[in-house]
Amino acid sequence: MTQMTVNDAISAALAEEMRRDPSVLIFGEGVATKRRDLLGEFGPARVRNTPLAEGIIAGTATGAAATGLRPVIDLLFAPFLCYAMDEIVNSAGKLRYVSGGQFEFPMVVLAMTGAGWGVGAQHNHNIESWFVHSPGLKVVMPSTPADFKGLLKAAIRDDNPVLVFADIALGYSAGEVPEDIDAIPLGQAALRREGDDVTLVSYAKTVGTCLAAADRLAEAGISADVLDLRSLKPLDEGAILRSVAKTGRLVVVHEASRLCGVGAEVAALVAEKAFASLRAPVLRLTGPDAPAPASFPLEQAFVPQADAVVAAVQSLVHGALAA
Amino acid sequence: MTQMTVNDAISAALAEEMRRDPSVLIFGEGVATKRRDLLGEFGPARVRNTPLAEGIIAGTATGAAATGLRPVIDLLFAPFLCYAMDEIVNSAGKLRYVSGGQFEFPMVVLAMTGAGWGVGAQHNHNIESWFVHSPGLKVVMPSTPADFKGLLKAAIRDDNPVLVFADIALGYSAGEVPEDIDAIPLGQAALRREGDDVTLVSYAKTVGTCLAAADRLAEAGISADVLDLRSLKPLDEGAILRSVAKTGRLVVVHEASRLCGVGAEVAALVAEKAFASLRAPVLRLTGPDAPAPASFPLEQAFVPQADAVVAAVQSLVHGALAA
Amino acid sequence: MTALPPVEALESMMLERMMLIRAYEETLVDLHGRGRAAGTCTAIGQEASAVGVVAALTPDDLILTNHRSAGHLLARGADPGRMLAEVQGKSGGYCGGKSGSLHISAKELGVVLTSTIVGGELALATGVGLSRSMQGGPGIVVCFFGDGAACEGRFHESLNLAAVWSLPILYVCENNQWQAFVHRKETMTADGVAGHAAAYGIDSAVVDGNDPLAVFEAATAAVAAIRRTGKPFLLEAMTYRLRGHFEPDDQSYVDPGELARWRERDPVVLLRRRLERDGLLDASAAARMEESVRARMEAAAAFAEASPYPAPEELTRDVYA
Amino acid sequence: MTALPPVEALESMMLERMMLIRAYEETLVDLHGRGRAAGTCTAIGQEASAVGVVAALTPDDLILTNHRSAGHLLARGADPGRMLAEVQGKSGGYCGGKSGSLHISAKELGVVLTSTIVGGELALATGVGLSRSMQGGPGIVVCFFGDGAACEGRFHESLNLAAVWSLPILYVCENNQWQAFVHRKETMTADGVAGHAAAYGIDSAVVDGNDPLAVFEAATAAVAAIRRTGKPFLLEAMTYRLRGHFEPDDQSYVDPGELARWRERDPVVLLRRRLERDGLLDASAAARMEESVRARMEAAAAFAEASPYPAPEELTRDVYA
Ligand SMILES: Cc1ncc(C[n+]2csc(CCOP(=O)(O)OP(=O)(O)O)c2C)c(N)n1
Ligand SMILES: Cc1ncc(C[n+]2csc(CCOP(=O)(O)OP(=O)(O)O)c2C)c(N)n1
Ligand SMILES: [Mg+2]
Ligand SMILES: [Mg+2]
Repeated sequence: MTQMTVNDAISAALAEEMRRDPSVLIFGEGVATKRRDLLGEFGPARVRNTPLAEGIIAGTATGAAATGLRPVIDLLFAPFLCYAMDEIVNSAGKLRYVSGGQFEFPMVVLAMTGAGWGVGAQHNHNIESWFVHSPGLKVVMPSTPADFKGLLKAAIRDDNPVLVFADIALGYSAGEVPEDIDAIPLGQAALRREGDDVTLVSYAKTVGTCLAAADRLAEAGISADVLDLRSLKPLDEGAILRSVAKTGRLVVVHEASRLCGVGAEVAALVAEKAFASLRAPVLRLTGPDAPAPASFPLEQAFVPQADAVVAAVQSLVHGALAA
Repeated sequence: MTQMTVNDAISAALAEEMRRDPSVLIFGEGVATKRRDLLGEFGPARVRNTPLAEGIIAGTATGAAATGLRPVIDLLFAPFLCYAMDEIVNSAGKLRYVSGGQFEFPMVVLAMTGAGWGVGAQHNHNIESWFVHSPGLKVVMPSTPADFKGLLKAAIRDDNPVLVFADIALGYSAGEVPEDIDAIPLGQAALRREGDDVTLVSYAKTVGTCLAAADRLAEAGISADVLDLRSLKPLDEGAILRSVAKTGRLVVVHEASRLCGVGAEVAALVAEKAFASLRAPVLRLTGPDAPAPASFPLEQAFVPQADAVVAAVQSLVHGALAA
Repeated sequence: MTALPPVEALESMMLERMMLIRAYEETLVDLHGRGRAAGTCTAIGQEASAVGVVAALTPDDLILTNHRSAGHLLARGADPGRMLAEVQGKSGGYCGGKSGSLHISAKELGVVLTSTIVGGELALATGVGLSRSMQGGPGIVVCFFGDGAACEGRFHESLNLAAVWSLPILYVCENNQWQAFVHRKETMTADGVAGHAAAYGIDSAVVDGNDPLAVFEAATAAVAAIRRTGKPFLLEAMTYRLRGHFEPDDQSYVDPGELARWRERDPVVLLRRRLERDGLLDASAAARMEESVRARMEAAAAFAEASPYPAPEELTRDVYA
Repeated sequence: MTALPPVEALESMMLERMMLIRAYEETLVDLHGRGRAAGTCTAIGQEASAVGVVAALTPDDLILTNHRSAGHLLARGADPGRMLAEVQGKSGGYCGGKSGSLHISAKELGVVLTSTIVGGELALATGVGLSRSMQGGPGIVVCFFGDGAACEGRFHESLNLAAVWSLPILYVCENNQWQAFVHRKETMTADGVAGHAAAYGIDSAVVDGNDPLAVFEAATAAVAAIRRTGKPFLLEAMTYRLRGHFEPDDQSYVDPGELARWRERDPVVLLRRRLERDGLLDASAAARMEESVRARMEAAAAFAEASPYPAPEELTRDVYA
């Protein structure tokens, strides 16, 4: 075990995969400037700065992926993906199918998002559900350094386009990473804590919120399963359904806005496939239907807090909402 | 009452609103070529062809909306919005909030989508849920000529950016339109048929599918509420909840893919706010998690069919899924 | 014809290819008219630029094309039967019927990653060029696009990256004067797009796109330069779309005078007339050529017609690797 | 100073504005260093281009800016207190604290629709230009952007539309040689972006961006041309970003020789030195100027510090009209 930040885990995964496979390369605005270590080890052909143009960065990755390379691109902040939607959604996501399976698109798109830096709505927008909704893509949004390392490795080895979103607030958070951690298969949720009374489903920074809430709930005699989705597409439906079958109660927590978010998908899944187990309404605690404000106190208020999770669970177990 | 196609209803709404308000103008690739009548009546300053560049079309609309005009833009097919996401999402959707309310964005984005023309996945992709998920935008997707006319009029008068998606298959379908139809407020669902046993929620082309299914269910002694959402954002939560409170059963039907679609939102809403009324699992019948194929039989198979709706409802009422 | 000197042999071959493309697209128009094919874009009148450029390539080279791809595919040797089957959504098509007419790729021919998003191919071309340049080898990348696509910012992003990274890409703008329902005069202040190359340090040339030999020569020179320098090149072929944007189309918005002038310059007619006039092709050989092309098209249509629709399980196959 | 002839009065005024901008950004750096402000972009070294361009405008004109906006705002007369409050996320800021430093708009000053998406302002500018041109009136639109923004396709889409529709837009590229962590040499083959204008039929000029008078004169001529013709113009100001991209930044990736050469050309120092040398500003007047600027900044910082954070209900206010 080593202590490592999320940022270091990402760097380590990149370096290891580039060592392992000479067809892996990385490019983006400032990638070669900021990743000096990779530039030093792998040279300027495989670690490249690009012009400031997300569309062509993503298009170049898509074209390269289909013809023998395994590009990783860093698009910096999630809202900048708005300039690369055609390349990601219409090309990387669809051209395998449209062509009748002639091409594969082994590529990874990295981007940051989430509250924490006060950078406002054009740098902080949790749009992961757009890509979950779109065919042909995979989406990963880990919460721990070990998962960042293992899931990024898997993403690089995957023959499909994978978006890896990094929550800004987690970048400098540290955690244990096994020395020899290998790729963690995409599509497996991690049960972070076990309990019987309620299932808390989350991903990225709000996993920590759920764990904090679970601590406090435990004091009140309520035990919670805390499920970290890690991979949003493929979604580990089995893990969600197993947990709800056990607890009968579900609260989904994420920072992204509520409408048509991942929480909606999880709730709908459970309302269909675990209906008979449900003992209470399914609740979602999410960011509001608003752009992310820059102002620190508002930015914090945007993100669901442990208090609210505790209150929601208590309403389900004891309160007016109990079935 | 007049018989009118959806396409004619759209034209009529545009002409009437342009007559009503000199700040309304329309532009897009081929708009002035294809809308000769508008060009003739309102002249080349208000009816414009543009260069082939969706991003600048949407950006121009956004900038113009914030400074006194009320632009309508035609971006042709929904997947082309991938080139305009920054302008629609990051600018039109967010800059009112980001600026502390300094600007308004009275603009309308038109686009077609859906199965029917065999044009394949880069012309046919139902991405309405992306915009429902994004703050500051409104989304409309009508199913009848009268609604196209009334909702488009309301969209043009609205001081927020409104996306109006037209299902390709409905373009030439005709229906009654009251001569003096005025703007229909955004955010109100229409109950197309009343029943007690199940609620069918849908929008756009699959409303017809639900009505056909309801006919057949009636023969089997099952009566269905068929709710046409019309406006996806704002969503008429009250109408959905009222219906489910009455029927206790919900099936949501749409052509868009399942994951994080509007059906997920409706299901999640009901699983939270109408849980106590629910007598059966909430089902979604949607397009698959795949790009839209061009091949006619596959394209048809992509879209939920009345058979499947009937079977789903029967499984809820009689079958293994009944609670 | 083996006795002919090389250029004439090439010209005959080009004529035959152009006739094949013409016949293919006329077949499509006919199938569409009879309700046997979905709406589709033809490039009637633009055959010379497709044939002239592709004749300058070797099998190592890769091609990216767009919604108006039939000429590029057939010039590269695609089977018209599999193309028609694709347009008709049949399982025997190059993409198993999933593409339909708008985004046909044929990897086996090196026609890769066709996108019907105008500008889409330009964003992918740099990636294909990057693969080519990193993997070594002689192949270059040819990216066909229209004058309309040059209005999309991606055109510029693509040229810029290709210049900065020195990617071996031949950009071929087929300037057919139209961008769907809009004349290029309404969308740009210049007559063409080649004028943008210099600011990127990219060499360019403008050529009569209705003269296949002129196109061939310009493309040959450009390809040689790219192979030598590894740098991109922009070739603009001035041509004209003789039918409407999409079948069915009435062309009511087209200036009849302009259309008539370009009809006079129909590249298939011009080349055939010249070869006959110069005694390089006698009337009976030309007639035989035409007949063989028609026969191929009939066989192609029969193949497509007989090809079954995809099996239902194809609906969700090949979404993921 | 009323006795001075016009140009010198203008130069003194410009010096004062440049000093104010410099002091503002130094205050920001200091606040950030003390944990009192979020990370932010400064434009230290670029004051002359902001001040020179804005001095050429009238109140009817509208300005679009980007993430590096302090110079443009202050040149236009923005209140540094409300700007600091905005950067600190306080309710007294121009956007009530919701923007933070990256997208400050001040409609009352005609600084509209600031986007921190690089290229974003270029796409909005055409719309503002369209309003201006349809509503008549004398106002034009100025769009400030960086050399990096010119790599985004939107730059070209914007120029093209402005040319085709004849929109009254002054495009001002502040070429500060850097695009965040990447030198423009790595992202473009030319030294600047003005070379792109000609292919759109747009007139352009390149000016020493560290000489406020030169910028002012070039901008004045450009604005006059736009008011006369209604057509767009591209002005490129060559300058340099003397600090890192974002606070905190160590500039370890910057070539020290290049940085040193540009430090020699610090526009505030150059102008002050020249005015003093030419006897147009005496040392004590300059010192008074500096002092008054410092005093304004102290008051501004105090205002911002005292401004409350937004009320909790602001979280969901102003999403919709
Ligand atoms: C991004 C995008 N916008 C619009 C369209 C619709 N469309 C298809 S072809 C076409 C015209 C393209 O013009 P050009 O690039 O000159 O190619 P041409 O069709 O003339 O060969 C348009 C507007 C599209 N497919 N993609
Ligand atoms: C679309 C987009 N991509 C990337 C960024 C991150 N970013 C912010 S400023 C900047 C550099 C911009 O360079 P330039 O346009 O030259 O302006 P400058 O910062 O030099 O004034 C980058 C890459 C962004 N804000 N938006
Ligand atoms: Mg064209
Ligand atoms: Mg710069």
